[in-house]
Amino acid sequence: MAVISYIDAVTQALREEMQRDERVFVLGEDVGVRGGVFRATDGLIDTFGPERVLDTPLTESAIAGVSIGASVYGKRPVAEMQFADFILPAVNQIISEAAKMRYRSNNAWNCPLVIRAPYGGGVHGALYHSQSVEKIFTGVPGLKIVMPSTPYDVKGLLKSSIRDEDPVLFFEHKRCYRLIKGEVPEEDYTVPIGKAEVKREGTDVTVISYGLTLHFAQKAAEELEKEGISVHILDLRTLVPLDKEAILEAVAKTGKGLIIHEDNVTGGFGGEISAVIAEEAFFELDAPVRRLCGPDVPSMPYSPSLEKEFMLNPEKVTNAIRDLAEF
Amino acid sequence: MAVISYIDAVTQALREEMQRDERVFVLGEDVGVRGGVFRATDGLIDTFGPERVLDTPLTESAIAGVSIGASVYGKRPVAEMQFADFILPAVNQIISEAAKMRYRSNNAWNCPLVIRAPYGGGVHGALYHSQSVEKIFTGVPGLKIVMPSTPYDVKGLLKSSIRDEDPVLFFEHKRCYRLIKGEVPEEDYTVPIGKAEVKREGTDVTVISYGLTLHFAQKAAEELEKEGISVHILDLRTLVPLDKEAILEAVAKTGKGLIIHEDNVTGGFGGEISAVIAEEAFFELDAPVRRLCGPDVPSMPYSPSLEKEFMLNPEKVTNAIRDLAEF
Amino acid sequence: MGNERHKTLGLSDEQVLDMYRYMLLARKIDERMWLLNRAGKIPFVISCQGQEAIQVGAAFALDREKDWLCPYYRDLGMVLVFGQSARDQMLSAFAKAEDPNSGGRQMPGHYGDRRFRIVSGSSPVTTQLLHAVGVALAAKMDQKDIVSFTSFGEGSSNQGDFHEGLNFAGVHNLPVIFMCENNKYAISVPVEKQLAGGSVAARAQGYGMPGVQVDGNDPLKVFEAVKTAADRARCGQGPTLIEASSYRLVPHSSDDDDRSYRRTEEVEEARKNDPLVQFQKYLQETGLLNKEKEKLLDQEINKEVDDATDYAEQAPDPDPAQTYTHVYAE
Amino acid sequence: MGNERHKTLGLSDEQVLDMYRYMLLARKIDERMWLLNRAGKIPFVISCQGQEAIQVGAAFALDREKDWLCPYYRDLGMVLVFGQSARDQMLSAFAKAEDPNSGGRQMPGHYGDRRFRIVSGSSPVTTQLLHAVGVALAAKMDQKDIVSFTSFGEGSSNQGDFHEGLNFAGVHNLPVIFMCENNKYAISVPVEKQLAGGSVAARAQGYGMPGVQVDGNDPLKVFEAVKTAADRARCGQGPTLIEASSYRLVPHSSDDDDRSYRRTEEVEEARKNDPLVQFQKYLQETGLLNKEKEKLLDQEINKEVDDATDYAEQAPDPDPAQTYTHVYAE
Ligand SMILES: Cc1ncc(C[n+]2csc(CCOP(=O)(O)OP(=O)(O)O)c2C)c(N)n1
Ligand SMILES: Cc1ncc(C[n+]2csc(CCOP(=O)(O)OP(=O)(O)O)c2C)c(N)n1
Ligand SMILES: [Mg+2]
Ligand SMILES: [Mg+2]
Repeated sequence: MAVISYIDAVTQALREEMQRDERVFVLGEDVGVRGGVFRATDGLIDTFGPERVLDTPLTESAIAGVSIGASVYGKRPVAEMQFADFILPAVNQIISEAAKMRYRSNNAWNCPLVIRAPYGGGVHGALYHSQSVEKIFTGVPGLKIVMPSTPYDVKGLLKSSIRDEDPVLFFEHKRCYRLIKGEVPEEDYTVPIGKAEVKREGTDVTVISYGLTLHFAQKAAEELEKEGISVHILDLRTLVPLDKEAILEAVAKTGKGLIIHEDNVTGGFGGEISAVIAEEAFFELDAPVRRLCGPDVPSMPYSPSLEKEFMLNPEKVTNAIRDLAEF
Repeated sequence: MAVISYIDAVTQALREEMQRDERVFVLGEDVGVRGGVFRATDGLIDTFGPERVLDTPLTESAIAGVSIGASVYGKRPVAEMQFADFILPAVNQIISEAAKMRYRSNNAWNCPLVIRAPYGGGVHGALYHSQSVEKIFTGVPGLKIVMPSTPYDVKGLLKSSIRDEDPVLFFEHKRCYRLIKGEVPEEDYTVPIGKAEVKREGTDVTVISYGLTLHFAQKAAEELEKEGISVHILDLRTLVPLDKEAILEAVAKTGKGLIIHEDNVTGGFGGEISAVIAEEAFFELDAPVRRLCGPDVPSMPYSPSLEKEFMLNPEKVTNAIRDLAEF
Repeated sequence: MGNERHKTLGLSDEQVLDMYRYMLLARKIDERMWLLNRAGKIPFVISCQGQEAIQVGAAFALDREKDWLCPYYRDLGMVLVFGQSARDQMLSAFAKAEDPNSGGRQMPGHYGDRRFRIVSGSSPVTTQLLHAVGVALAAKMDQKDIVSFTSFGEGSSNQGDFHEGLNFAGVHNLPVIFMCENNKYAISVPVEKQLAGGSVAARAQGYGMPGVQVDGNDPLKVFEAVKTAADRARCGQGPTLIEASSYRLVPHSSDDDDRSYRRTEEVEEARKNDPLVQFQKYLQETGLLNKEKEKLLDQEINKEVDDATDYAEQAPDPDPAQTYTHVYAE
Repeated sequence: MGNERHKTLGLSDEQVLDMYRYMLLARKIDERMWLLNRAGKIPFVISCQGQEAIQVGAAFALDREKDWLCPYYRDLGMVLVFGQSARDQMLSAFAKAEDPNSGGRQMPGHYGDRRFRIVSGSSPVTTQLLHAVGVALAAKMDQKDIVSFTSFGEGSSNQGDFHEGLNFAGVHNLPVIFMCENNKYAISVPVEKQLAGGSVAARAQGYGMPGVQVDGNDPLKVFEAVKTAADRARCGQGPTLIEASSYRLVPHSSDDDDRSYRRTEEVEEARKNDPLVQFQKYLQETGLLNKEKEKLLDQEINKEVDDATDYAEQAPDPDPAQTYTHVYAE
């Protein structure tokens, strides 16, 4: 198997799906000749032409709304929001329209579309190029929300998302783009939406995470193994629909749960996970479930000293796991 | 003390604050000659004129954005979103701008503004005139979120919100507008933002709620008292900043917590409350914390049979409390 | 009025009579809904009254076999022409399980019907413009000879989505028609407080497309404007913005009381231009309609509305279990 | 070029020399930032290069003691004229605690300075237009003689907030100036793929306000247009939309590589119209500038930029504890 980067997995998935199904097309700001500001759509316009690789005007509500129209017609649009932070002008189209189209039409119409967006910090992106925005959408029934952490999952889940009959928000951690590499099969494969994955078996503490922090947890687990602390790690991969079964099983393994995400703690999706555990695995718990998340401030500042303070890292994660193990 | 309705408390607070402070003005769709589609701004234009009671164009992003501009200048705008559902086109202005103005300017600028919006169902409002939208904002540091359930709190909290130095989202349950009446003092008073209130002392089950469902809980508690079940009720009143202390205290009273809100369960604010309890009051609990919420569907349908199925009511609440009491 | 005006437009006598019939049907369904509402039988009505000429004139100018609609909540006349029945409307008004728009999930006026390529609409205004642009983009990609048509109020034309939609359609030269039904009010806010510059059509220039102003009380003039726009769209000349002027003859909805913001005399004055009355006169003058025929038509439509009402009233409510279905593909 | 062009506009020799000085200062600060970026000392630059005439010309036409700015990320020239220093810019580029815009919280180019009534801006484009409208509304309420000025790119002019902002300002006849700095690209997307109709100024008509097109490479022409607009605003005649044409001489930002979407020859061609070069020529022709003076000015500004850089580089970083402050009033 070839070892490729997280962002190459995006590009490959797009290319292969466009080849497989001519209803698939991509649109967004600078996705054409520029190949995307992160180069996720690099080269697509050469193969598929400007009709299927559309440079749109700088208008996120239109990107979402036009995708909705094209998808009800029967196309399979894959829209790019240049940064997840800039999905906000499109919130009305996504929540009022895409999420409710099937329900409100009693199953007559649906929106098979994907919105991709790079999110997350640690790239000197400051307040508006660093945010995690999943919590704006995780409580909106009708949307699916996918947040992969490895190239394998990126490719397999992006393909599943494009083939899905409902709107999918596909969030890519931009710090992972070139940092994270991994093996990806040559042949066509998919990863099912809605299935978490155990990344590591352990007995002392269960970590539940997704995206960049999942990798911090893996590093921390290696470190802690030397100290004799055994960490069980679950990668959610999909936030909605949530794989509750996998969560409950993972927590039951150790009796201790630590939820980690980069998004700030209050009102973040960690609360939902914690609530599910508290409701359904209460008697399996040997300690209160904990959350390790970004701080409750509006977003990540630009100054390296402040950004570092905001961001999680393997060390902070190691400490939090050790702390819980010692409880 | 006079007994007034929930909506009259809104109108009184607006009128008195406009009288007290000439920087205060209201703006929104149909708030002028029409006095608001619910009549919350009834009569204000006669007293204060069209300069301080602005009928805006049908543009929510502008309503929010213009309020932000006026507030940084030094005014105290109170904007009305005609229905909470229609706040969505303004999400970018609220989250990217109002919430982050103080933080991003290192305290140089701030946005003392209030956005009022009627939310909630049970009024044959169908999908788009029934939603609870608090979860879109509860995870956004920089915003305060107030959701009162009684005329006394409406008036006192709306005054506090208008006098606050930061942006406040003030959500009014539209079913409460004429249904809920209560005593309100003649003289000026405020209710502090960020303080929950014990509405009823009890020993068997603690209910934590806000808005319309708080009243269902009170009804249920009366019912259950006859059965010998004693219910402790906490009205959150403010979701952000959250009165954690009051929550922990209330749960400790009974060892059993039931969180009730009309918004759908997954990703709703109940998850946050549950997580806080699970983290900080784990050893006080005699049973897993439970949530009784709207179902995970995109919104409330129009048909009475479906709306009824979606909505909570005193009976559903009674059953849920009884169930937990018997745990 | 020139006697042969409709013939010049290529419309047969039969067709204009049919147009009138649809306008009358829309009006009568609408009036019945108000009665049902006032009788406490249905919780909500939102009206087409005063805008039937726009809706029917436009729909006749489109191809009912292949064009797409993204209409708004007043477009009763339009969806009838495209194929929905009086019964469909009443099923929706009573929120019954059989309602083809939403199975009783949405308020009346929230059209959507896959049979007739009417894309499901919502309540937040102006979102449908972007859907129509998306449909047009997709049709253009497929090199299909399809026109995508969308309509909205003049208040809604101030929303950001209007701007983004027209600009997108202009840049990509898409086969879409934007029709503003300017009825002078957005609930209580009159056009002067709503719309800087006073003209929606004037905004077209800023998107490099024709902006056409048309008398929305005359279905033939609307037909002509939409036909021209549709022809342009079909031969690759891109989008058109049309503003049809009319007047909302009734309150905004059954929840509104319009006496708080407009004078009765103003409404009475506007009634003189009621598109139904005017078109009736035209048909009388051209000899296509007389008292006798009118009476028959009235009876026929009344019966249709009666039947629809009876049927819908007795139709079953959605099963409460339906609350949970169709969130995702099943 | 008429020798007395600036005098006709009421600008003294001193003032035009001052304008030139600000343009040069902006350019030199900007160039230095690129060097610092390429040397790995600062993570990000976004440039004013090619747009200095617009920014300085506009700022000179405003009242620096009372008018308000809601600028965008390229408006270095403008904020300098309004009072910010080279040191302020470098403190921001190095994200130091003393940065007056944000205490190191925001990227460079995100201006905001209470001392000079420069409202703090963000990254999502076009939001600041509505803030400027709000400032204008407030000023009008207070019957203050204040102009609210906002600027943005031509790509940003397609966002919904542009439409909502201009419409709101038009309806309420507010003292606000909307200045589009059309530099032909929105990152890689050229104006033809971005902007239906091709002209931002043409959109003004749709909001009932003047739309003015002006050569953005000539600070005097920009000055004149903004002065006229400001006079209109001050005497209650309402808003103006101005489109100043220019060209972005450098990549979109330090993260961009513009060779993927435009030819070097195109950029070279545009350099011939570099506003700095042109204005320099004007001042030489009018005898206000000669080699000697230029050299002195160059030296003076270089020193200013050197000092600013040194100061900022050595200034303290924000304390990590600052991460948690100023979320709410304390
Ligand atoms: C985004 C949004 N904001 C507010 C509303 C509430 N609302 C419903 S209709 C309406 C007025 C619409 O006016 P106009 O566009 O002129 O259409 P008309 O009803 O006059 O046909 C308003 C404010 C809404 N539906 N959507
Ligand atoms: C809402 C939003 N979407 C996307 C971006 C990313 N972005 C930053 S600048 C830019 C292009 C802006 O072009 P234009 O308005 O012409 O201004 P210019 O940079 O050319 O001066 C884009 C797409 C953003 N900042 N905000
Ligand atoms: Mg109208
Ligand atoms: Mg540009």
